[in-house]
Amino acid sequence: MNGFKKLLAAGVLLLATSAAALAARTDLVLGVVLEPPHLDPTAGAAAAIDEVVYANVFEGLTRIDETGSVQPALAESWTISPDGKVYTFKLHTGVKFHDGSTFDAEDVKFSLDRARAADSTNAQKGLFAQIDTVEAVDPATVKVTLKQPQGAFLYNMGWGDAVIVAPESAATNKEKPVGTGPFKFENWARGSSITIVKNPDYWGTPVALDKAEFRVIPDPAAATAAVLSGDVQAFPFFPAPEARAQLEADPRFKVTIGTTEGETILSINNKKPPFDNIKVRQAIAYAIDRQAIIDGAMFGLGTPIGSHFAPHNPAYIDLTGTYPHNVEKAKELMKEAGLQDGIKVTLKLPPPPYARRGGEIIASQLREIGIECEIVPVEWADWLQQVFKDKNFDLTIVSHTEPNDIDIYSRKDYYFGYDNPAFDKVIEELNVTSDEAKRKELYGQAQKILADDAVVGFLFELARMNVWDAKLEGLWVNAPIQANDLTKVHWTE
Amino acid sequence: MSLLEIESLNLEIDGTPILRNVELSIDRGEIRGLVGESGSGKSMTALTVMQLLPLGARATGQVRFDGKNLLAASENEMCQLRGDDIGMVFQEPMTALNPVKTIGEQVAEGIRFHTRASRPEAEDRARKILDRVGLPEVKYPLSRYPHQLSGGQRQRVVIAIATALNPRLLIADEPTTALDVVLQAQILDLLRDLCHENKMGLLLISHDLAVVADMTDNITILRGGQVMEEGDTARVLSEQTHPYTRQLALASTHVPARRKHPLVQHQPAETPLLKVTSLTRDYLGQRIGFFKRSAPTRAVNDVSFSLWPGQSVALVGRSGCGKSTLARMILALDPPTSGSIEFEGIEITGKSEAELKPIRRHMQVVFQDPYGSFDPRQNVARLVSEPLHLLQPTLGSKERRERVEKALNEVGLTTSDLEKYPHEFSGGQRQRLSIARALITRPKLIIADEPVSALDVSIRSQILDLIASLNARYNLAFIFITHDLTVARAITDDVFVMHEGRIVEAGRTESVLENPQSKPAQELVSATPDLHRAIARKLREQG
Amino acid sequence: MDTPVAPIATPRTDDFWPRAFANRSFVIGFAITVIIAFAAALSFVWTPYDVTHLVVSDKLKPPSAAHWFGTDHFGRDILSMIMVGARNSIAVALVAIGIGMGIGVPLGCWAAARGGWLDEVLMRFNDVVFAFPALLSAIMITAIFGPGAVNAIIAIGIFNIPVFARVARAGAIALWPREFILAARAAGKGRLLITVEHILPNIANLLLVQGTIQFALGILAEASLSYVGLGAQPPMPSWGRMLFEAQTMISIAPHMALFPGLAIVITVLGLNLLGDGLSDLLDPKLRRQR
Amino acid sequence: MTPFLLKRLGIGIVTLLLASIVVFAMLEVVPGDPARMMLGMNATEDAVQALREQMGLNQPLIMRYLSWIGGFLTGDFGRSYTYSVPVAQLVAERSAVSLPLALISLFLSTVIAIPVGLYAAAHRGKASDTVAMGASQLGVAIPNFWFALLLVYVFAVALRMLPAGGFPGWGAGVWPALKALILPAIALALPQAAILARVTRSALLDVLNEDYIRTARAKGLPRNTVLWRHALRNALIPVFTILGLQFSFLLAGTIIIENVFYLPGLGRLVFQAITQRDLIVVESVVMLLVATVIVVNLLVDLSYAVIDPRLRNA
Repeated sequence: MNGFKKLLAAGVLLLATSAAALAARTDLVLGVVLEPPHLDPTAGAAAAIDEVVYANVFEGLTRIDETGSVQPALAESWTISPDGKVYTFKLHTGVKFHDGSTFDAEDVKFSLDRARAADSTNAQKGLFAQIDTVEAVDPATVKVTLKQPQGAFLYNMGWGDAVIVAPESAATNKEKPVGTGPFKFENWARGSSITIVKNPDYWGTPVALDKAEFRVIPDPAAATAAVLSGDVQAFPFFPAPEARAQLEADPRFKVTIGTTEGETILSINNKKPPFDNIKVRQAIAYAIDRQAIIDGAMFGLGTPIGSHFAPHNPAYIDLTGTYPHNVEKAKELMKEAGLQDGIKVTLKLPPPPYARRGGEIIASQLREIGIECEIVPVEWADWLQQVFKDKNFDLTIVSHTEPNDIDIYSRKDYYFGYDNPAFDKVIEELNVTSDEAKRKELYGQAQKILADDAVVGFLFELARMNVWDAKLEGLWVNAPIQANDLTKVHWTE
Repeated sequence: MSLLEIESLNLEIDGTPILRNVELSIDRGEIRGLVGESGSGKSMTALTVMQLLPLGARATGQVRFDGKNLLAASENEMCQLRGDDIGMVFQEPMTALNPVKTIGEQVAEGIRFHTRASRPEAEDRARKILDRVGLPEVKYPLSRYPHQLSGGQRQRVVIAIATALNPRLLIADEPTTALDVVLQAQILDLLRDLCHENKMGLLLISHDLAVVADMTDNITILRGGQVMEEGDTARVLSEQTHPYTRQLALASTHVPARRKHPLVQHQPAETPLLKVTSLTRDYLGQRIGFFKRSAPTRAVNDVSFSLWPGQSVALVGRSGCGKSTLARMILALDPPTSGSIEFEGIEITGKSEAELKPIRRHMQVVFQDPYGSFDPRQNVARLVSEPLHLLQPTLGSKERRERVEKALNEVGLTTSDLEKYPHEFSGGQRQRLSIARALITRPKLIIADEPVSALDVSIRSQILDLIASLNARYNLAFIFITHDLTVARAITDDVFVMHEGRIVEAGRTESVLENPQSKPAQELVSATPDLHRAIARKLREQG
Repeated sequence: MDTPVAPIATPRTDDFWPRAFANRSFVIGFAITVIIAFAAALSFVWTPYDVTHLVVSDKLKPPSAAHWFGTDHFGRDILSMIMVGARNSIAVALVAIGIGMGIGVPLGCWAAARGGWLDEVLMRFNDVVFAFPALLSAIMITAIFGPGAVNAIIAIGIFNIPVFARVARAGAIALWPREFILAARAAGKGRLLITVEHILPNIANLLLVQGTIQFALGILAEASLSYVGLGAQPPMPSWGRMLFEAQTMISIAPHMALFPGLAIVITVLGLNLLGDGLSDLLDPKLRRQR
Repeated sequence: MTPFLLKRLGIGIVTLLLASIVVFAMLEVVPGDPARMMLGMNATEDAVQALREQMGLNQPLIMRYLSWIGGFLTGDFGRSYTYSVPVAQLVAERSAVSLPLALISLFLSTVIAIPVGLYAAAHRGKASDTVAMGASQLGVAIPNFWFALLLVYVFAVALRMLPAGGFPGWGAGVWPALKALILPAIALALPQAAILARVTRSALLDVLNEDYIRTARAKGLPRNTVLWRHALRNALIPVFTILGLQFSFLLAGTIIIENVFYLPGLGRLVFQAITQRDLIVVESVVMLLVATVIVVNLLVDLSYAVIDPRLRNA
């Protein structure tokens, strides 16, 4: 009897340990669409870099969390001078870089000075433009003095481009990133995958995963296959929305739809006739059927927008009704513009499906009001050169994925060719305003101006479809910033 | 019981009858000739015995070898017989050997298969048989590949393969047709000796009556798949009781009635029709290194001669002696390395095509192969009129047509043939077309490269008649390139014997052929088979 | 003397069609080719639905009486798209063959007629083009000039040039030593005239057979290029791009991948069979074996 | 070395040189600035110029060609613009996928095609020949990417027997790595095998019509012995020629197939590099592929000499 009990106990114990062994799954393969060109977030614009290293390998003074708000990171806390010009950061102590070197205020000074230097190749130099001086007061204190007060400064310091690097390893971060994060870079099989492993010496809360692999799968079909076959256990920003219904029906997977900062627009070259005529732009706005584009190109994923602003932002106002879908009205406007006989234009489309598929639908919609679009697919390199730099285009479709980037419409020489002093004034005012309510109002004004001017065709806010194993938790649903933060990811059971 | 007995053999291929009621028998040690013109079914008879007929063939009747009916034999049984008891030699030595295997392998292979001998044993036997057929190992090791041998040597290898296991029956299908007369004589001698040594039965298939007369004991004459006559060679050929036999024999020895061009002493001041002086042609040597070539081959070496209007000469020699190269140079199709060619006193070497035009109209060509001489896509009207391109001023379409019709009439064809295509004509008719084409510009000289060697004897005699009459009627000069002395004898006044690029002997045709002076000429003459001589010898031997 | 290998040299014969209809490959291949060509021709005047009109609400419908081959992700009728796509495939492949023949055949004939260093130089250029994996270079070409049907034609056409140059040269080289060419030369005809009068008609069969092969390859190449997004651009339907678009939807709308794929397979199969049949019919060497 | 091979070698070198000029010239006219590509939409003109200088893009054309080709010959392929690692390293990493893939599919297609071709030739006109050739006709007509898709959905998605794509790396073990290559190799090999089987069959049939086959049969050798011992070796020349030509198609095929299976091979590298304007990578990889084609064809020529004594040239 006794023996039996013992046996039973042993059995239970065995079950328990094996259950524990199951629960202890600590590896993850995560699909990403784009492979980063290198792994130094301070030396390249590619979102793919941040999607691997942000928060995982590199940390900044602050960080952006899933809700888009600013959280402390390497800076434990900070104080702001009353005039809003001097930020004093108190740093965590005992922090070590992955190569064993110690993190202190000198590293912060080095990183910020490097990023804003004249020969810097930091893609977001604008983030640091207001910094006047950086001073390492003591190893755990940094004082940053701004030229002018800047409402978004703490937010800016949370960007991937503002992460803190060590002088010893800064030059080699592209190939072998060395940061202070909870994961260490392990291996990069170029063209295939990047592997990071748990950093045992991490200063903060240790992560649950021992190993994570970012597998590069650019092809939507391959992505679907990889997820269905279980090769990849998580695919944030899944590139094949057409597979949504199928994946949702499968209990093995959890499908979530999150928001992004990607305003997808039909860019119009405002400088080029006949698009310098607001009537033509309005006609285009009336001709566009946003829902059909969202359904056809994105399989229903995405929120219609009426201006250049993310719907989940508190300052968002719904302007989709400014120019509702109305073909008759559009034709009338074309007639008023003297273009009743129709025009021929080019529509340059970069590679993502939202552009290529959306372009076909828009071309079909514009054809109805006499605008014949010649579709010209272009690679990103061509797009950057022809459209973005040389402004050699009529229409193009692109998603502007930087957060809070309505100010691009005030940039001189930006590729839209939009120039409206009234709008510029609003943005100028925004730049020096830190009062939230006032900011909100200004944002509203800016959105209205853009919508009324029909500067570009505002289509939809890119949605983010995430697919992951139903047993996986802790992944971001939304992407307030380009990142795959794995710090809270763990397997259940 | 005979070694091989064929009785009432009928053969159809895809429903077309090929052989009808063929009867034939061979005893041990007997040499039997199977004679016939092309399409008579000679080769198919041989392939029926070997059971190597093409797909779609159906044979009925009796083919008994050693009492065993081969038509009923299984493929396995046939494999046992082939190469062991029945050997076969084919016509084309250049293609009858596998190019990627050494001659030793190819000879030893059959030996190993049939005797289960070990490789060294088989090679030993192969060595012996190759030695026997005239390829001693010292000069021709077993490791030679076929491409390293000449045509005659290759035919010896084929014979070695066929006779390696001392078969009781050897079938030789036109074994010497592709070889020149000197080689022909050597190969025939070899076959005869092998038969005598081993008491082999030999079925010798040939279109050449003279060869058969010389070689065989008995003869079977085939025509259109049927046996015309059969019997003792000397008797059949001397008595010529069957009309077809007589027709064949007459055609084989036909000499056109023609007026001989008189032997005139020309004055040095007179201009010959064609004058060739010190003509030489080298071919580049093979590349043996990146920058090196082997020494050039001299195809034609310091050749000089003159030709007068109306004269008919033969250029004879063994294959590869340079006679065709010489002809091409005269026709300005190939540039000489040095020397000069004058046509009616005008130098033709180094002239452009435009400058050559007036000369070309007086100098035309007839080729050997009646199949290859015509563009298969052009009809008679177009292809016969092709040289009219040379005439200045160009003729109108009506005149052209008249000229074509006239030329056709001259060669014995009718104007109803104008719209036909070459494949609708027989070999002899095609050679007539070829001559019509050459005649159309009213040339003074025709160069004929083996004009009759691809034709059956009966057609050959007709073409020779035609040439002889043209020669006489238009005072046309002819240069015949041939290895066949009977052709030379029939229609030429003079003969040049070529050997290794040089003219080694020149003179009146009869005197050279009757009484050759140079060694090459003597070899040629003695190797040339002659029907009358062969029959006479046979009769003498039989008493 | 070695007899040179004779290229195809069949006389014109009246019995071509009777023989052709007894040739199984030819009959099937010919029928398929005619049907595809007819569908393409028909699409100019009539298709079941307008392929430029998107009806997003009708998207991804499986095959039905209204849409025999179903609809795609924009609600377009797939049968109509395949018909119009046939036009594109045929046009690209045909023009590419035209480029290949138009440049390759004269080059090959010239090389064969002149021989020597010219032959050597032309053949070396051929080698260079041959050494590039064709699709890779097509990708590079379209990367330079931008994707589109015209550039796809150029890219594919360039790779047809050496093919036809080789075929023409090989055929011509085998013909030049033939006696009827010698006879023409003895008749004072120049290289150009002989090439036009004798060589070209006699290699026409070879070129025809090669043409059908290249046609099939051209259709495959166009499909591959379109598949990687470098072929014909929307709104022009193309079989390869239809497959690319169908790729992600195979599990939800397999008909989208099935029909364009079958269209390619059947067309290429038809052309290959036609080529096989033609080479059987036109090659006297094969006929002799029968 | 025989004159034949010397000549082929010389031709190979000339071809390679011409090809290098073609590749370089072609890529020079590709639009798009690699520097801007690397820095993205919001980079300033200064940063782009700084990078152009760093990358040596501001040097004259001929200098860049010479330094490129010079480096190429000494094994220094330069540094990738996008990855900023030596191209040689990239090529080495990627070759570890592409090379086995090409070899496996070459092997697969050969072991499938030659027996099928032999069998069909030996059974000419019979039902089995018709079936084999019908299947091969179909195989030739199927686009490999479509075939690849069908394979993925059958074996990876429906049956879950094999991975849908991706490559775990040889570090993950030989079997997992091989497993990832099975479907791509089949997708590449089958259409190739179809062509090869047809060529094998028709080459054999051609050879079987030769006089020396009759000679061999007259020796008493059974049909099959003749097929193996006499016909096959002679038929290998056209078969090898096609194998050599196909190698180039195989390489082209890997570009597409590697994209379907997202294998990190040379094909995908070059495809990506073209879209990302990583010119130095494109140039080097294309040259390498061209060189491979030339070397393979040189090997084919060498094999001719082994097979055919007439080309050995005493």
